[in-house]
Amino acid sequence: MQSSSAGNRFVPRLLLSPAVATLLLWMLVPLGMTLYFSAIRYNLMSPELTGFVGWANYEFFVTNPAFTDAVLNTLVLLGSTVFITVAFGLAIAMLINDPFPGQSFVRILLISPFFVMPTVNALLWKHMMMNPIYGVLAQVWTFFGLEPVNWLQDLPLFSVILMLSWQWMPFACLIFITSLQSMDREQLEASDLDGATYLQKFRYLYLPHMARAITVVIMIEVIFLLSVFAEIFTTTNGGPGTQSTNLAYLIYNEALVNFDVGSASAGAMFAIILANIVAFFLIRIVGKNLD
Amino acid sequence: MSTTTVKKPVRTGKYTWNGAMITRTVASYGVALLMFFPIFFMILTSFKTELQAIAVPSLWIFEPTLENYTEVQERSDYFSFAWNSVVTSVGSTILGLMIATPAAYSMAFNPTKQTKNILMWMLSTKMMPAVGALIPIYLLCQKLGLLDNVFALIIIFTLMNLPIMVWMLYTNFKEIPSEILEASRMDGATLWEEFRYVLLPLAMGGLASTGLLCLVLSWNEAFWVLNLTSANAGTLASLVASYSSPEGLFWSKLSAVSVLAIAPIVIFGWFSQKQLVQGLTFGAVK
Amino acid sequence: MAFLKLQNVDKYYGKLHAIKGVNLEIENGEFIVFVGPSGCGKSTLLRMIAGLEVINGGELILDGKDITTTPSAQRDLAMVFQSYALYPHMTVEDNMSFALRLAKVDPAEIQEKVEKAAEKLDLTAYLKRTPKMLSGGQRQRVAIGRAIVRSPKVFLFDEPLSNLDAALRGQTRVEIAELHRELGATTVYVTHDQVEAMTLADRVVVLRDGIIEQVGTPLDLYDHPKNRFVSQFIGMPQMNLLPADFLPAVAEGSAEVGIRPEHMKAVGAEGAALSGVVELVESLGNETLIHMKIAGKHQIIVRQYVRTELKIGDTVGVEFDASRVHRFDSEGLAL
Amino acid sequence: MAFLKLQNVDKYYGKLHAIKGVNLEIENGEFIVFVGPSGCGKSTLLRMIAGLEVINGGELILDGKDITTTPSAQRDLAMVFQSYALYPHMTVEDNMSFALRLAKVDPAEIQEKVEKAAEKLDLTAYLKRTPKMLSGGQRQRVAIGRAIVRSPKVFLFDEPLSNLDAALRGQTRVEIAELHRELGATTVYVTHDQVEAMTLADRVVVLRDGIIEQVGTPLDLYDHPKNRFVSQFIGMPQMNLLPADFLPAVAEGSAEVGIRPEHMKAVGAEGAALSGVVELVESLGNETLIHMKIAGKHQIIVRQYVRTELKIGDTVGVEFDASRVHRFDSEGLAL
Amino acid sequence: ADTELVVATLNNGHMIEMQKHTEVFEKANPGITVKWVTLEESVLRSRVTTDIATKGGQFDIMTIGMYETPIWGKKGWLAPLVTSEAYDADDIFPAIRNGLSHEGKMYAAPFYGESSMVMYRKDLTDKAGISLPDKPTWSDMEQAVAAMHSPDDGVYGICLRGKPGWGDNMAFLSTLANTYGAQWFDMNWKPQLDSPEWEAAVTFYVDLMKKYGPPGSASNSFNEILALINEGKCGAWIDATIAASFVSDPSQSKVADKIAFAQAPVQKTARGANWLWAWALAVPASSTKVAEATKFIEWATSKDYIKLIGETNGYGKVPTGSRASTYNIPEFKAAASFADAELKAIFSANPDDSTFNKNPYTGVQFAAIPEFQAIGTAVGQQMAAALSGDKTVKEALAAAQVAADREMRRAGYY
Ligand SMILES: Nc1ncnc2c1ncn2[C@@H]1O[C@H](COP(=O)(O)OP(=O)(O)OP(=O)(O)O)[C@@H](O)[C@H]1O
Ligand SMILES: Nc1ncnc2c1ncn2[C@@H]1O[C@H](COP(=O)(O)OP(=O)(O)OP(=O)(O)O)[C@@H](O)[C@H]1O
Ligand SMILES: [Mg+2]
Ligand SMILES: [Mg+2]
Repeated sequence: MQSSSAGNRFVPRLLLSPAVATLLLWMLVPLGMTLYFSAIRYNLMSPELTGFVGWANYEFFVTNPAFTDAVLNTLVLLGSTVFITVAFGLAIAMLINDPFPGQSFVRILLISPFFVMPTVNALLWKHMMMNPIYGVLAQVWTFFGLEPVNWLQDLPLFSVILMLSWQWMPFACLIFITSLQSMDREQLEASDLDGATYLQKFRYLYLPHMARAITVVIMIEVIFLLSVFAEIFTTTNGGPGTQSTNLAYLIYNEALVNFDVGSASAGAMFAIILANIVAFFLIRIVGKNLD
Repeated sequence: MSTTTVKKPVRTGKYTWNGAMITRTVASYGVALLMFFPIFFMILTSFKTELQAIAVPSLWIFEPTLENYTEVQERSDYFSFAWNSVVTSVGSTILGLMIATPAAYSMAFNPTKQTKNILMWMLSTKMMPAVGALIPIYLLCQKLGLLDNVFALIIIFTLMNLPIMVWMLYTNFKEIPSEILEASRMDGATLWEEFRYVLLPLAMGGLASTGLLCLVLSWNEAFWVLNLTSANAGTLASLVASYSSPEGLFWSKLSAVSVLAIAPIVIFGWFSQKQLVQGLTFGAVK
Repeated sequence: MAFLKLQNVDKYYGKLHAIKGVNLEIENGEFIVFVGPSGCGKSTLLRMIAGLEVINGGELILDGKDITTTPSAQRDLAMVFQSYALYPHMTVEDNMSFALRLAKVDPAEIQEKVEKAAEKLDLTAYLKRTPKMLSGGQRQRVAIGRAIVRSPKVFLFDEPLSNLDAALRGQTRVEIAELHRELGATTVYVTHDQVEAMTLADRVVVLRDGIIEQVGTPLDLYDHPKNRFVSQFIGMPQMNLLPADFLPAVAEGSAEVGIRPEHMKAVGAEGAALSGVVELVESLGNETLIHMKIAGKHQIIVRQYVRTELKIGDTVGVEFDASRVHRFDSEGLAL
Repeated sequence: MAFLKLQNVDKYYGKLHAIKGVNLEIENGEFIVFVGPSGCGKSTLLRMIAGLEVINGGELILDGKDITTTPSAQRDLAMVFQSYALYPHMTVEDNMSFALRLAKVDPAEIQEKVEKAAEKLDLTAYLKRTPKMLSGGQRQRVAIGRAIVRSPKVFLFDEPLSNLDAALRGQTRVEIAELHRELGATTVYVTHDQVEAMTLADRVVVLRDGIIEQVGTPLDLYDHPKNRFVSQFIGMPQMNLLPADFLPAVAEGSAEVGIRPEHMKAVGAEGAALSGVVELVESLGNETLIHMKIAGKHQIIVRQYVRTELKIGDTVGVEFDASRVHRFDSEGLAL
Repeated sequence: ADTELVVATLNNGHMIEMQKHTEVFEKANPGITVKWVTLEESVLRSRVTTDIATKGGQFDIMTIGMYETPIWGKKGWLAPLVTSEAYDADDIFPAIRNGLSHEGKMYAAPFYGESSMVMYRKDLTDKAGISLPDKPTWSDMEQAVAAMHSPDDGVYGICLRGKPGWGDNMAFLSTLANTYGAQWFDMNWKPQLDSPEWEAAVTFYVDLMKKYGPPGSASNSFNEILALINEGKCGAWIDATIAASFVSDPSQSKVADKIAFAQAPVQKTARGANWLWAWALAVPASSTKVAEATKFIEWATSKDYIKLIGETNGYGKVPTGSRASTYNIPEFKAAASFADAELKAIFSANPDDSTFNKNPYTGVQFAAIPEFQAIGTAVGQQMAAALSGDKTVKEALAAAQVAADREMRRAGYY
């Protein structure tokens, strides 16, 4: 039962206000400036050219041939990584849920990638794992008599997804393990008596039980993956072509390669819109699990 | 409050070994080693010479060399970067907890119709790509004289992590029966005393894991660090950047510096994983 | 003058009128028990007294002072919660002394008070433990101890025993009764347990839908329920109710008559005022409950203190003590 | 031959010998209740029957077949758990039909069975709800419904009512009794509630520390406890126990004598066999419990069905029915 | 108090050495301390550009290239470099010095310079019984490459840059296009990427790489290829002359003694066949420590510095390509087998006349206009797509043309 203490709502509001105020500032000030920049001509390399340009920056950003690809890639990246991490995270969490010797050691190994810096993650995979000649993966392929896969060139987006999944699956796993610990033993026993097989238990008991955990994972991953940048920047530079360019990278490209702040700001506005669309659907779909 | 159901004791005896158990154990180790392999390989590489590092097939047995580590230490002052990492991540964690805790308290124990919306709004502020806000923030920092300043990083990290922190704390607080807080009120506790003596100790697990997560995220933050710092405030993320892709062979040196950069937080993460698991329940993920 | 006085007290949850102008006067040292069906507002009323819920109308007067808007911390009341609400991170000792420490009472005095309370509650051996390491009954006693040490003006209890098992509940109930006798403190106690209400209360307050139905001593309510609702609520098994036409001899213009199970007797079927078919016989050792159906649809229970030979399906007669019959009009009011 | 037979059944948890060679024969259609103090092994025994715990020794025979190592799914038993263990995300209907669906029973048949069970349990209106939207009692009934639809050979219940409040508990208890009468299914039921054991059981099994202390009908145990332990365990309030020297007249070589509260009577202090001081009087309406202390240290309770005028502190005499006295030797065995 | 100079620089080997020798400078100039910010190229470029454009003032000395210097000098963002007599600025290669100047004023001093040339495995050509002329044509090149190509032995005929970026694949591709007679812009600043010359050049490049290149070329740039060649996996490589010092260093390279050098291949014209680049040190106009910063730059780009490195690390490791005098040092000549080839390459590059037809821009492998970064990057992406087979050459060039046209139009050139 929740209830307010005697008196008015002043104190709760007061307590809430620092967080709200700072976040509001954090959001509004850059947002305001971004909005402003998006309406003027502003290129760092040519600061002498100024002036209001209306929608020109937006038009320029959207007509960029890479734009559609970037939006699509952003969503594909998001969707696949979330799917992979959740699916494998679930499988692994189920696998190591029951006690066995060295369980906590296994858990330590499993979660380690989560603590690795994204840049290091990207460098590690690019140079030591995915390089088609020296990379460990290439050697494994060769060992099995296969033609080594040319990861970053032939499967750029997938490679990035792989790296991100490697990084985020431990997180998903961690949450799922936690969730599994609270699985009601009596429910499982009841299903034993009801004659459920392992798969049926997974389908009818574990999965619904973990709905909330899955929601949490999806929520957090979406927040981070929507603006993935370091991994792409470090490995594929968005290429080849625009195959692995996402919105964040495209904006980066405008802002820090082309130094076109106006168009980058317009891009940022699109990113915000996209984020809000995703957030809207996310809350629709998974929000009810978050009560 | 429902009655607390008494947990059955878990089976304590030895493991019962049968086919399924063996398969499960072997599979678990297999998956874990696979996941850990890249890190292991990187550590291995950091003890190779540059030429050994690019050998095909990869060398597994070799005479380890420390030259990469000495080179790193010689070339850059690891400890000053590490110190900045510690200061910024710890600083932002503490500051973040200080702001997020009252907010989460207010939302958890005095919910209004807007609470969920505010929460979602907070989370949505995190979805905008940081690059989009770089130039504005850069200009702001410049105007305020906060370029290359650890305080700027602390503030930015704090704001960056605040939504997640509020959310995690909120869900953790919701787990605390409001009766306990009411009891303290009946005992004559002021708001501060209620906070200090009852809520905080009770929420320790949640606070710890929230703090931990925030620490990890801040430690690994690279974008703002690279763009807002130069000579004085750089963290380990910028140290790594100074070793990536120079002209010439650099794999083993990069490995060494990467190992150095992630070691503190990974080891810290290992030690605190229990805490993290306990607190990450996000309002009892159950 | 009354020690604790509720005057026309109102409570709204949004549109829901949870407490509807309640008036109640409680004397100093009295033990008052609130009973009523789930959701009738017992807890709400108690929490309003405690200051945990805002009072939307009316006044609350304690010891001559209007405390309607005083924050709970300053009301000088102590409350024992259903969930105990112990501070899980503090030892028993710290739990009990918390309020005193906040009030900056002299440590020596705190020590003394806690020790005395612990002794009284048989908790001395557990002072250094945290609640996690205690059994349900012990936790319960700590919660009471926490209330006692403060010597508050009024003790408030919200279903304090409902999380204990039957045996422990009986035992703790006796302890509470003793404690109240010893301390003589004014107490308001919420329960939905019959036995607790009957054995602990000086006066019982029966609530329904945010309204007081009847206030009186336990036996008063048992013997003279003001209406059908109270008659059904007090007494276990419930008072048997039959339409007046089954018992024209005693009905006297009522719509329904009520007779408690122990005032009925199963006899031979012939010549009895009522007869029915045995549906279930429950032998509890000391007493036997015979469930039967009258005229195929009215369920009644006869309680007797001797064993019976009756079997399910037997047809039996029922006799009753005419002086113990309750009569209700068509509105349910006792005549 | 017995329907369900436990032969020398053993259970170890690591070093702990939780069930120590239990032998028990249960007839088809019988209602067996396990009682005993907490931790005595009631649940363990039940779970061994259910196949949820490995049996470490002895045999378990159901309907002539050795099922000692059969997996639970194939034992054809149904169990109702203390926590109900309903599947929280399935509707009532889905909960009840889950086992049948897994067994690939024809949907029409499932439909029919579920509807029948729901009707019997008064759940028809709630079939589409999830457990979260039900009250405790309704959930309880769903748990029972889930067991019924499978028409298993044996029903197992582990403290199925302990999460309900008193009134609901009484009501559900009666429902279970009726259900058993209707279905006639063999039932094993664990509880630590006196009343449930007394009213539901055909035979009660009293366990202590993994050993069966006594098996018998409820009244058998009430009237003829085999030892001190059983005498204290059955009956509420407990049987009064006094050292033999207080009552030399009836002691007859025993070490202790026991008399149930209702077999004692409070009388004038003079000339009575025993006398004591009243410590507490509890008036429950139909009965009155007089707590008194004999010789300043032995607590006894007298139960009477008339009101009393006695006050705390009064000195009273106690009379008792000599034919109802239980005698125990120094080992605690009944003489 | 001490004057603190913050130097933003690259993490390349020569700069690391400079960083290691900071103490020498500090000792010689009491009262000045030097702090380093070392970054990889792309990060460095965005950092210094943001800083200088917003007048952030975080750096006193920046490491920039021949692309930025004239542009920034023109905008007045850089302090003109006024050097002392002893510094001997005239010793600097004129082409490089011009590239680092605007309207005659020098804005940055070259730390080291480079051009491009061919490095190839002499042992393999010998084995195949062919020899590569000192100034080969692309046809000669293809022939040699085909002869060396032997993937079963782990040797790929040729390794060339493929990783997108104006400083990565486009640096090489521009030179290739130049000798095929192509150019970035016509005299009206119209991008020329849809010209047949570009198509011919890129088609040749893609075919060559498909036939004789290693897998993963689309993500290879200098470093990746260096690793390949040092492992003996490439027959030939055309890249910066600076690479010569790496591939011929036995501590890094397995094939150090098997490498030979040749001038960058030519086709239709010799103009712009090899590029010209220098990493240079400059002082932002906003710096308050111009005098001290200049002192440092003088030290770091001086003859003495080269001597210092030569004496401490060996003459094989001195920064090259900036001063003519370096190539007169006998120790250097002895230590650097590539010295002659490098010198020749640098001398043959002329940023002001780099294409077959006339063009309006300065730069061999780039056009020194602010818009070029964006264009180069976008085009580079398309070229990578063509290389990876994701697009045909025609499609890629068409897309590149569109991208370039967009930028030029936006910038108001027409
Ligand atoms: N915080 C709240 N917000 C809205 N309605 C509430 C709140 N607390 C209680 N109510 C409603 O007020 C009414 C009285 O609730 P209260 O908890 O006082 O009942 P109760 O008599 O204590 O019941 P129980 O015996 O189940 O504890 C109920 O209808 C309940 O739903
Ligand atoms: N999984 C287990 N591992 C180890 N010991 C156990 C386990 N389950 C039960 N025990 C022990 O076995 C004994 C019997 O336990 P059991 O649960 O059967 O008692 P019970 O009679 O059901 O008690 P309660 O009335 O409290 O439910 C206890 O001492 C208990 O601690
Ligand atoms: Mg209540
Ligand atoms: Mg049990």
